[in-house]
Amino acid sequence: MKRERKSFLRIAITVLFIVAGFYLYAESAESSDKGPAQPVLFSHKIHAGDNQIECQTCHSYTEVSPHPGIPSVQKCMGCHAYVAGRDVEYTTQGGQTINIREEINKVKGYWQRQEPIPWVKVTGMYGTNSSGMPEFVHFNHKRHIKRGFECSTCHGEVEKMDVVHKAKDLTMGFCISCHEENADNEEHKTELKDCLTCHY
Amino acid sequence: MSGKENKEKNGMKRRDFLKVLGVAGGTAAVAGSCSEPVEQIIPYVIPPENVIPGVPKFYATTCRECSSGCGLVVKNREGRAIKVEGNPENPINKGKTCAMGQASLQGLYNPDRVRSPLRYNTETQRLEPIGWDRGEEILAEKLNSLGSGKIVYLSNNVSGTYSKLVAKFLRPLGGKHYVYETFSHEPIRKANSIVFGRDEIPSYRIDKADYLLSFGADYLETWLSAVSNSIGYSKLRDVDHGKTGQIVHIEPRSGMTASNADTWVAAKPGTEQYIALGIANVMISKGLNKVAPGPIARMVSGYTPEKVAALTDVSADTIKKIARDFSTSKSLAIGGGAANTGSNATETMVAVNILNYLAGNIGKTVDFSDSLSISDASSFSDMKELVEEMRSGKVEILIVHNVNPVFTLPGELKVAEALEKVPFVLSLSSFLDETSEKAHLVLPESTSFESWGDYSPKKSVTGITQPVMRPVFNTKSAGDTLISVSKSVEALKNTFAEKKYYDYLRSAWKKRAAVLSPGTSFEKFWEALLVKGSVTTTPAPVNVALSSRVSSVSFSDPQFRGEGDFHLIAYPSHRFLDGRGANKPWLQELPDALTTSVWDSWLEINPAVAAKMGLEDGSYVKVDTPGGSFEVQVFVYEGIRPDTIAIPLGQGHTSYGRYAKGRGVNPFALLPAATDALSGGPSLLSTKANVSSLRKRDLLVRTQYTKSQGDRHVAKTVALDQIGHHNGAHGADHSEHPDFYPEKEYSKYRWGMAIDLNKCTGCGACVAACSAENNIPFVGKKQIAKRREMNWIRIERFFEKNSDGSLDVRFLPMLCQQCGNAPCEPVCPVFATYHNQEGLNGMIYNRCVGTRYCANNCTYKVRRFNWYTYKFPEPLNWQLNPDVTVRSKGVMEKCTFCVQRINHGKDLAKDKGRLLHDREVLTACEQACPSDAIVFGNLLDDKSKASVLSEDDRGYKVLEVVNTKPAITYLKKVKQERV
Amino acid sequence: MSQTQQTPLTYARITEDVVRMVDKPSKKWWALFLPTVALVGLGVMCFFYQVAEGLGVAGYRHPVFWGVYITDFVFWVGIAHSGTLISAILYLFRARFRMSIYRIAEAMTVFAVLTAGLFPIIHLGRPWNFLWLIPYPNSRELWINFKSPLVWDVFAVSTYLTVSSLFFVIGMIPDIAAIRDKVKEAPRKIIYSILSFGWKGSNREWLHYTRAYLYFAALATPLVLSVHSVVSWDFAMGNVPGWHTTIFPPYFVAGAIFSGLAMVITLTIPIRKIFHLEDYITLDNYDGMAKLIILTSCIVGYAYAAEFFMAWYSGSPYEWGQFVYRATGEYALFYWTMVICNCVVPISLWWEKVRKNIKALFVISILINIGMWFERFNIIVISLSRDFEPGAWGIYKISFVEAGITIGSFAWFFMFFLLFVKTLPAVSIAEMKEILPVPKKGG
Amino acid sequence: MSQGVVGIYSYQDSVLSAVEKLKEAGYGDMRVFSPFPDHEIEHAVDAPESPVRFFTLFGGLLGATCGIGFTVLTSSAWPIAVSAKPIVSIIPYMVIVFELTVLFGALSTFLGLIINSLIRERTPVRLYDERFSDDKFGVAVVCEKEKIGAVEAILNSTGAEEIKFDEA
Repeated sequence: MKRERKSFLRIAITVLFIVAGFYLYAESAESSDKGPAQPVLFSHKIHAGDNQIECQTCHSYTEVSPHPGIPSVQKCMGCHAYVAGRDVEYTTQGGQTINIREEINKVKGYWQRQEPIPWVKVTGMYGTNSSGMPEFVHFNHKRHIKRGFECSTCHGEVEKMDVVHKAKDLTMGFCISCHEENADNEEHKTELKDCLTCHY
Repeated sequence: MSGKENKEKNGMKRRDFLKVLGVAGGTAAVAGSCSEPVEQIIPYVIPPENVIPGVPKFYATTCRECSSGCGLVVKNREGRAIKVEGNPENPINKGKTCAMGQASLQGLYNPDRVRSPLRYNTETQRLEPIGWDRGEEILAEKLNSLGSGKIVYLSNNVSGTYSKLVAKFLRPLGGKHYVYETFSHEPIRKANSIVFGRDEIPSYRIDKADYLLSFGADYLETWLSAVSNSIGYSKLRDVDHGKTGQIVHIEPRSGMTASNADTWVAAKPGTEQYIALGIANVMISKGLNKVAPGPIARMVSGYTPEKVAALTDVSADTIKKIARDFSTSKSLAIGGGAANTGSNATETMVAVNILNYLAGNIGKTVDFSDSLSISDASSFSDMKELVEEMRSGKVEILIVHNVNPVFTLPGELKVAEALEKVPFVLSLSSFLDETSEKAHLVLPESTSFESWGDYSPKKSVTGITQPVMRPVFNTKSAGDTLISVSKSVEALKNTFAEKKYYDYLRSAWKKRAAVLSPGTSFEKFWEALLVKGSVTTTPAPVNVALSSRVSSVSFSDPQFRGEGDFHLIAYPSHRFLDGRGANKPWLQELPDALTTSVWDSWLEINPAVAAKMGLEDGSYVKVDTPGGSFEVQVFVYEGIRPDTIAIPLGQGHTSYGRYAKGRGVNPFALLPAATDALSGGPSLLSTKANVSSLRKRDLLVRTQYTKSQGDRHVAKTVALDQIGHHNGAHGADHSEHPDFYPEKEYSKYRWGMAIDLNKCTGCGACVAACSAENNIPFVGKKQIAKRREMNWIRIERFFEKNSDGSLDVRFLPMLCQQCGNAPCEPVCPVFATYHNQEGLNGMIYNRCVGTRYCANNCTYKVRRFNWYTYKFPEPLNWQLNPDVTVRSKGVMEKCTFCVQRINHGKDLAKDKGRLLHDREVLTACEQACPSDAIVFGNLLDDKSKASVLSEDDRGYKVLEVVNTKPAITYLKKVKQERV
Repeated sequence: MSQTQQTPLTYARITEDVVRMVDKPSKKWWALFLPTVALVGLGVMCFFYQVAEGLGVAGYRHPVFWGVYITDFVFWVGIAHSGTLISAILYLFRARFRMSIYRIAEAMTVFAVLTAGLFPIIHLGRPWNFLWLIPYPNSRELWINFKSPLVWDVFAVSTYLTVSSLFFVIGMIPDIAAIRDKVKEAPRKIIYSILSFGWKGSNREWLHYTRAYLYFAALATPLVLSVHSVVSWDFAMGNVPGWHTTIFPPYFVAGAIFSGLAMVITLTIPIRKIFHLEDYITLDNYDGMAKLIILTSCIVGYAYAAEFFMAWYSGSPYEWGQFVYRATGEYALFYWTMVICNCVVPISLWWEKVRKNIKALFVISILINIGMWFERFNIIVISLSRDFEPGAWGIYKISFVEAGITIGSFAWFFMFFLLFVKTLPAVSIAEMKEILPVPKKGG
Repeated sequence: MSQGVVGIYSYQDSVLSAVEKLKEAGYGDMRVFSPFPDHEIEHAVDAPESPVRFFTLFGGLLGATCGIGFTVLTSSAWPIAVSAKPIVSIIPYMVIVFELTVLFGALSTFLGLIINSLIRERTPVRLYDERFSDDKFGVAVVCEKEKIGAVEAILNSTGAEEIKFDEA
């Protein structure tokens, strides 16, 4: 009997460690800039939060297209031809320190070279650090915006993020629960939960 | 390769191509349903005007795959052309396209296109890439140092502004422009000139006829404009109050066109003229003629039906019956096709003209006021002369542009040898075909999808071609090349004021605009032109009278070379035409209408002969002709006379890219340079051949091995006088099936389809359109030999027997029936296929685990399985539709009535706060179908076209006995009293 | 017990004989085992090749979407059935001839189900997603389709595997205890101690044991009938002509028992010889099995005839066309192989001489196995090759990958079997003792 | 203080007479070891009916309930129509119900066996003899120390070949 207890204890401790490890790992991700590193440290907090720029100013196709649109370099330069940025250090939530003017200069560099900025995709299904929506899912931004959903419903409070990360778990369960909650009636629910709505 | 390297490589590749396009944004779907995710999003540097990622743009342009000049609308997503559709505004094709038109994007994105200028390196004996500047410099040098020899510009039918540019370019150089179309229908022109004094090809208005008598003209395949003919055919096939048009086809072989006729009359090869004369004889002797015969009476007097019967193997009664029907209805006689290219082809056409004349069809169904531009093409004998000149060294510079004479001119002319005698050959073609391969310099032209231009297929219509995307490769439009080179050529220095062909085109149109719409500004006119894609004018009516020259014609027997037992017919393919389509995998994989063969050539042979020689489908034979011999597999076919064998043209390329090269045989190579005596047209039916068995057999790769449907009654027919009579077989179709479960109810939509078998011609445009719309992979011959073709819609073809024992060919497009009681659905363990609230049988690729039970249980066998992850070689993958998932291995797929189009349509309708209207969403197959056989719509809406047709008396469901309750209603093919 | 051998069977000899069987493996055993493992390796390689390339490397083609793998699946499930028949159904009927062979039959059941269970996964287009067939809670609340016969299959086969494994394990507990008490070396003793669950053979233990065994047999009997019924519904629930018939469940169950009995004979004959078990597995045992084979062969033969008759009598051109095609079409050779092996060959068993001739039985049993494999192949492949839609008819050809995996599956089965005879009591010690006359001092 | 004693026998009829005599002497709580299940011993000992059957019954009923609940609830959770069949189709679900009945029934029978005969039924280790699984029978009695002699006498009188004691 004694031996059995001992082994139980061992197993329990091991399990505890594994769980704790996962927890700590998740925690550590929480406290830093957990989004992927971008070629330019574009702070949504400064733009959308501090300066109160509407999302659709830059992501301008949300109401007309399934795709929201990523602003062109030209669009960046539309402002930054005039806004040079302060030559100050800025510390992000995750503790990265950058010089605002230097970051803006990077954008200018792309403009001068007439190169697109290779942004890294944030909003994906699998984890925070990679990949877009799998291509077998067809999400229509227009329909959701026209129905009156806030961007933050799916993207979280981007205006509070220096480095954007995936705030909501954009898995099918997330989509479906929202579709269920927002159905007008049973018939509508059937339509909203129809597989062919998104998968084709 | 490590994962990281791989990622970077993909990232770079992607970026590069986006730079080429100058666009980005949005997520373009190239990846498989479970392949590695896309890592980066690349925004525009400067966003192009009016382009919204995710929202398609449509550009009107003109199809240049053949000389018909159909109007197109090209769908563009994020800067890439992804789908071609007919332009409903265009009077020629009225929104329809053929399979070749649908596949034209695979020309644009063909991986074997010439990617940059090439120059022949004498040391390495290869064509090697050079820059544009250097290429144009070389050409200018050559033009500057032009000696006493000729300069010849050899192109396909380039009517419109470009032909004027070529003329202007050549005039100071003393050059000559040859317009070479493999099938330029010289006999028709010549006969018109003889009979009516008009050296042109009129518009034949099948749509206005209700009795069509075709002497070998494969009007549904390649004859003149197949799409516009099919539209007319569809009209003729309308069943209205128990009446419908009738078609009689006279040809030794029952091709796709003949197979769609009500009666196929198998005349002795080359004797069609006698039948026409016999008919004329009956008309005159019975007083059935509507116009005074004049000298014709004497010409035809000797051709009594009895005498004709002896000459042609066609009974006198048949001739009499045709004569009576022909003269008592709105009729039209046409002639042409491969079978009518014998030594007496023009005589046959004269006889056909006589028929039209006697029946009073001139000005009604034969419209000379609106003649076709192909009338301007050089004749075959001109080409023969040109080849002789080349051989004798008289041609110093030859510019080849989008023609492939080495492949398409008869082997006897030995064009390749003649070409070697030309000191400098320039090719402006986009592909290294058999001719361009021999060029000294290749300055690749951008395809019609990438460049400006216009094209006038007939007098009344001029279509505009506009670039629908940036050039895929480092190519330039031929007009730009010529103008740019002219600047550095002494003789041409001041020929062109413009810098670009675009400017030249606009200035040409400025003049036209002033005539066409005098009131409006040019910019407005131009904008409207680009939106509409074409301008249409009403041609002035012309008076056509019988020419006195008609009596000079004497009718002769056809001449054949060689001593063989069989007449050899080499006929143009409805998929490749003269071979230009052979480099497009969609067309290679599109089953031939009759044999369902793919990726290969075959020889059609009569069953009686085959039995005697011990041949079966797939047996190898050696065909000996005076021009040489070839080995080919046999297709045993009842629709060909025992004294005739037939082989399709278009295969047998020795270059022209990976998809064309080394497949089948090229009959052109064996043909003699024989001509039709009067017109100088090429003679494709001029050889006799011997066939000997090679005593080996292999699978002739096809998509359907069953010839008859046996007792299955899949493709049904109904006698014309039985329509509406609910007795007999028809009544049984509507018997009630007791159901275990209650009927399913729908609230907004129940998507359904009606397919009129009386209109379906089996052309396969729907198949190609479906491939283009739904990212359907091509799998190659090896896989198809294992029956692994992926097409979601297939044309089933059954050879049945009429009551009199004659051949009855039936076509039936088979696609997912979206059954109300689908057998596939309940057997899926994971709900990957299910029934949605709009009546669609959904197929969710990402949920599929691949048990394949659904496919087993599918009564119609329309499900396709991804046995492998099929590849689309770069840049063919640029064509992929981002709205449709690209499937990867292990996943079932099938037609869902283009659900992406339905969803897109509903999305737009929702913006307006309403439901979809009828005809707002068209499926890809329906959109393409040139004969309007397919109609899609909401069955809950009583007034929708699909609903109305589904309730038609001819309607039935395929294999109704299984009680699957399909959403597709087929309309029985109408059987008429046969001749 | 008519058998006469040098020493008559005693309790001690039974224990001794069985313990000897689980002794150190001989060279002969290794000579059999190693090639078996190599063939399993071949099958595994074929499978991974198929996963990497796609199912195209198998012989599947439109319209035959099921082929050799499903044939193998049904074949192995069928093989499994006679094990349960012998251990459970014949137990309920108190048939004495089952005693000596039931352990082997049961082991065969477990290993055959284990083999069969692999095939649906091998056959999947995306085998890495096979767990989607299992209902597990997920955030989408998307479950599986309980209307699908394939889901029934998942439940039936996994239940069958569980129940037959438990049955197998329970049956062995007293015997393993006996081995435990005989072996001396430490590692084996420990392993057998664990496997014997501390069995001591007290009257209470025996009481619970016999009851539990009885209930197990009572549960396993309908289960075994249901499993092959469910397997047959994989086809009968489809609408394919040649599949869609009500005769399938009894037909399949009879066929399964038929093939399973043949497999038991095939397996026991060499074991009997190698381990000198002539005193245990007697000719009377074979006689009993052979009689059962005659019965099931008749049922199977009747089913073949009934199918044909119904196809003709129904007047359905699809059904009739299918059966005419089976007998005369491209696959006629397979069809007639099946008829000869399953209906004609077993006729010889009507003679007792044949029933008690070991060599003849061995050959006949192998022929029956071949015949039954082809029966499944014919039902699956020929039916699919020619169903309703004449435009889609096509012929299936087996590929080398499929052949490799099939061979691998046989090796896989035999590998387990070889391990079994070397490590576990292949003959039931307790039950053999049960049928000996009880030793009484009084005589 | 109690002690165990076991007599080892070769013959079943000796065992039976030992059992009878022990019962007469009031030592009803005995264990008889045998290498195989023997009906005569079972009858002689007069053991209570095995509770395993309740495990089987309970497991079966639980399985059936789970089967019905599982199929009905999951298909109602997201109603997906297949063919024209109703969302909850009882007939096909019966297959699942049946299979789960058997599965749960079998599992709980196994559990019943393990619990009853191998966990609840503990005999002192030393009273067991390895020969019991081979060819010997055993009659074991645990009683107060002072009564051991009487039991030993009965065992001896019925022909026990060997008698062992357990000190525990």
